Amino acid sequence: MTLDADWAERWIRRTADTVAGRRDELTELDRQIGDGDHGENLVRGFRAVVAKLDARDGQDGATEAAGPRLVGDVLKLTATTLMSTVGGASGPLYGTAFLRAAKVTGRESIDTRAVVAMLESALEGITVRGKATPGEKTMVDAWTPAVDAAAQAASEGGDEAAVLRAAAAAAAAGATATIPLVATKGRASYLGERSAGHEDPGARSTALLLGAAVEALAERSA
Amino acid sequence: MTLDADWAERWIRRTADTVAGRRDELTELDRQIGDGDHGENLVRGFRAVVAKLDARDGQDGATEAAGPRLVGDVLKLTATTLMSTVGGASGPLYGTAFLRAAKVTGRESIDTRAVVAMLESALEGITVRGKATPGEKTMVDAWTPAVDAAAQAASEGGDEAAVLRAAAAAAAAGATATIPLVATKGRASYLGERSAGHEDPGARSTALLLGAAVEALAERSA
Amino acid sequence: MGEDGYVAKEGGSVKKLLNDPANAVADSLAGFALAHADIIQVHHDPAYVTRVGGATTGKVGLVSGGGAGHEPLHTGFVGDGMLDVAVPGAVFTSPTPDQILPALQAADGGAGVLAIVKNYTGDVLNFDLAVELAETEGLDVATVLVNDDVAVEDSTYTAGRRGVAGTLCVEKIAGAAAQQGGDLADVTGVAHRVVDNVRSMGVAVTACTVPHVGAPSFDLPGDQLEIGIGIHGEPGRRRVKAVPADEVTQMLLDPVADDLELSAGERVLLFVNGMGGTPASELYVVYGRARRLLEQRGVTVARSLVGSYVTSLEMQGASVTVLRLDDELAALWDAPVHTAALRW
Amino acid sequence: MGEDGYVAKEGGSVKKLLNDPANAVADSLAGFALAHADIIQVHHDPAYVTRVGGATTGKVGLVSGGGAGHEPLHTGFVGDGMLDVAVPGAVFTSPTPDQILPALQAADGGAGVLAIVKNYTGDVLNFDLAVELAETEGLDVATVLVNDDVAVEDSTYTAGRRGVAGTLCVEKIAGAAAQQGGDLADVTGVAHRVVDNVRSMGVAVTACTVPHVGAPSFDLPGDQLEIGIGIHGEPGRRRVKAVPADEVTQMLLDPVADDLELSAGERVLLFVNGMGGTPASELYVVYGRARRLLEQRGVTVARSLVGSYVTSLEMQGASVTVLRLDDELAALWDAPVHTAALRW
Ligand SMILES: Nc1ncnc2c1ncn2[C@@H]1O[C@H](COP(=O)(O)OP(=O)(O)O)[C@@H](O)[C@H]1O
Ligand SMILES: Nc1ncnc2c1ncn2[C@@H]1O[C@H](COP(=O)(O)OP(=O)(O)O)[C@@H](O)[C@H]1O
Ligand SMILES: [Mg+2]
Ligand SMILES: [Mg+2]
Ligand SMILES: [Mg+2]
Ligand SMILES: [Mg+2]
Repeated sequence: MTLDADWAERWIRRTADTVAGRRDELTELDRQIGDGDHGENLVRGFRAVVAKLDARDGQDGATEAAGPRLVGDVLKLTATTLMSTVGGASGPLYGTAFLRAAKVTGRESIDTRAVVAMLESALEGITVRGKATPGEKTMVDAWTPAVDAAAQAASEGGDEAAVLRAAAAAAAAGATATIPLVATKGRASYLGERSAGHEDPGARSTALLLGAAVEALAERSA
Repeated sequence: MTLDADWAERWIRRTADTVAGRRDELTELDRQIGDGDHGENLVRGFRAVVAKLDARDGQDGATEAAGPRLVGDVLKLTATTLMSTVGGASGPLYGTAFLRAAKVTGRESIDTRAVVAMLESALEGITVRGKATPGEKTMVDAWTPAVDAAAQAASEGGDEAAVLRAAAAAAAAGATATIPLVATKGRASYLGERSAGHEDPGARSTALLLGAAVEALAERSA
Repeated sequence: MGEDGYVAKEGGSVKKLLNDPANAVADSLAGFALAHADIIQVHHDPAYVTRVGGATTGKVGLVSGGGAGHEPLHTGFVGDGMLDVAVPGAVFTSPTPDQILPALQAADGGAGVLAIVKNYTGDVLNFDLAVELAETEGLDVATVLVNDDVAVEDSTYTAGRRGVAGTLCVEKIAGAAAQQGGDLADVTGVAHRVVDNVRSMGVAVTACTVPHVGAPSFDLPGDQLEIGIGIHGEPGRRRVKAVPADEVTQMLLDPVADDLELSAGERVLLFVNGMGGTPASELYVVYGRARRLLEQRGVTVARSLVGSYVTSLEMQGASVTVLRLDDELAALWDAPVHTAALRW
Repeated sequence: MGEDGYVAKEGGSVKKLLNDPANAVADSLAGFALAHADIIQVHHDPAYVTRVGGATTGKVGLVSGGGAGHEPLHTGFVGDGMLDVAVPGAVFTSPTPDQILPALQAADGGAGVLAIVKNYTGDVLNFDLAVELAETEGLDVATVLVNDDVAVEDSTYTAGRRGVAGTLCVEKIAGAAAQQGGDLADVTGVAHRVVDNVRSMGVAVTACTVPHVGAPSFDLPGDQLEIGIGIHGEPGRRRVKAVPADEVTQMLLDPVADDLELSAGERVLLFVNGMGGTPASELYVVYGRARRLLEQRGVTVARSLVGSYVTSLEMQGASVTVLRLDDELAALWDAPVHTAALRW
């Protein structure tokens, strides 16, 4: 079960479905400690990416028809589209993350080492842009454990599925772990102590994103 | 039990107390078919009259101290003060009513015929100013039966108390009778059919005013 | 009662940025006087607002007034090219004759005074009393009644149409005519021309709460709109289920345009007015639709105004006003105006 | 989703004068363009607003932008003496680089462009990306971050102070400096001087509802006030029981004046800003009190502005902004401005 452009595209399409389905949940989290638009921002952004993918693949979305493509192409399209449609803090952050990820995945298919590199690069991009460190109650708190868990799983010889599962599980745990934190970056930081007790919306959407990567693979190999 | 300036002053002071106590009720009626300020308008107006009376009588309000005065003086002071403090439709209307009433009560005390004349003049003043006829769902619908009932009682030889009681009872009945009417004068007329089913605030305050005249007499003779 | 103005009550939240609601109008006027000392002066007890410098000798004086709660109407329109004096009453309650009389006198520069009165029984009766008194003192006063609200049928079954947002047009254009030296007959004539050619209709999205009342002026279910409201929180003529702005706008614009009997080729001023609590962004949505509807009738929108100028406290909602223009009215509209709320 | 914008939902009533909330910003811009065709032009896809005639050759171009929902900021401030281009994002969401880049280019008259950015992570990151791209295309761009909100401690524990109503002062004064021919360094320097000398703090009486969200941006009990709010419906720093306007005003003015370290004898501009749903009459009550408090400190209020200019949709509330003035800043404030929302 290889991680190729077809998988990457399924990943992004699944993410679009997921954020659309969880829009109100993300919105509510952002309403608690932000400005209530995170759900809408991501729905708008990933809907636009899907539109671009459809346009490229033909309306039926029959990806097979398109012949061999690079994983990085899909991620790059995702990056530029998110940057130009999301707005808000999460737009440049996810955009930069996918841009960096694309740089290290310019192949027809990627192995577990490339998956780890992809996640590392994504986190690096987010940190370069947003200057957040772990514990500041941001999406970094989901990406950081995800990267570590992926590297761990890979070093233990896990396959692509195992590596992605480890990353997704760690991201979900990391998102939950943001609940008690007091935000020191982003809009939530304006609340000071009042930001504690709420899960960070960006950390949650990160968990959804990586969860979709696992589902896309399962779906593929099904 | 004569109707003299002392009675007139008790009448006005009682009216002030009554509208203050019924402020929310009058406001609510006006809120239903008007703009919700009738209670406030009358409270403001009669509070100002009482202040003027106090100033004239000395803070203790010991009216006896002031010696013989004319019924009309009290009513004239009430008229000018209401005109200059109430605003809204009811200000000029009640103001003109008291002004006309004052004109026919320029005596130390008034008999039943004068009481009837006083009520007739008041109604005349309201009609001249407001151009309303009975059945238009205004205070005229309380004043008109009040005048008729007073004249009737007087012609049957009733005393001042009987005449005032008849007027007050008829005003109250007239106010209640405005409930089914569709307003064609005043703010309530903007509602068209929607004005039906609500009692007219000015008709109600008229009933309260005449009711206070009865209580003032009872109180006096007590 | 001192608390009513800013704490929640059962009747509904009446939290407001006020002190004692009984002094709300006076407090606000005091701040207004400090903020615009270059344009206006506030006289207290009785309360009225005059232009700095007061009456202009030889110029027709313009006075308007009415209940407070419609700001910036009328106080925000005192200044060069518009009103000489404005007389605010209590919230939603017309001023009293003892306020209006000195206001009329303060506006008199020897050329007479035009009183611009919105057609409400209370305003009409109180102005009538004051004008009678002023005339007995030898003042030359003309009165024009503004009754632009098409939501009210103008029939013997009502007190007549109300004066709403169209009042701004009368004050601006008559003000320009007076500034340009017209005599009382001229200025009054122009004012009547505006009244004859201006119509309005409004909608409430939410009710408003009079400070000393403490309950919303009417109860509007969360999914309903009140069509044909006045500017005193009176309920409207009918209720409709909430629909998109384009449909709401058509419910306002069509009666206005029909009543004016606008025909293709005519030029108008389109004024979309906010009721106080509606964001500007929504007013522009209404404006865009109203303009398209007028253009569909072949009518040219030659002048525009969009903003919250004739309000009902914090009410959310809007009104659409259309004024049929001729060259003179257009020129008078364009004439310079320098007031707290309107300036060009 | 087409209905969210104007019908009631459980989350709270979101009745608004809108059509499809997804198109709220575009619909509003379309009406704005029609209403002010003499001052501005609207470019769609990507959306930005330019001055009619576009960039002035040889003049430093001024660009600002941010989430929509703060109208008239920024679009209402495009015109002679203020902004050349404004870039609105979605409601409360910063614009994207592909909007900001052409906006920067549209503002360039050959003398470089100053980007005025409110200090929010989203705005900062998106403008950073766009400026990077613009510079690679050879554009000379300077950026000034506005961070006047004293409600946020400016520390490593926050994303830094937010840009709120003080942004209007930066745009007006830098706009005048550019209009008067200052070069990019001059204009940027003036903008920084304003940022260094302006502080604000706001209070919410009610929350606001983002159309596509459908629930109030925060839940504020009927008897509470939210002190230290931003302009995106973010909750504030603390909640207090509703108190009279005089006390509320002091809670806003004191931190502002203290943070500015105002001393007796200094001259300031006092700007009382409405959040969108607050009637002007209440803003003047706040203004009057804020002014008295400043005078008690021996500070002279030399300039004033009162109105709803930097808003949060229909939120009820207000903010108090104080700008320390020197002769140059006062003169630049007084300089002529001709925009949809600010004109003198
Ligand atoms: N400096 C930062 N570094 C990393 N992530 C950040 C930073 N600032 C904000 N975020 C993330 O962005 C999320 C908010 O995104 P979104 O609501 O779409 O943008 P905005 O805050 O501009 O409305 C936060 O939950 C947080 O996870
Ligand atoms: N033309 C009229 N003739 C007689 N009474 C009238 C007329 N118009 C209004 N009223 C009375 O005035 C009352 C309303 O008074 P009020 O609420 O104080 O003034 P406003 O209507 O100006 O707010 C109505 O209930 C009605 O009884
Ligand atoms: Mg957000
Ligand atoms: Mg009333
Ligand atoms: Mg009234
Ligand atoms: Mg946002």
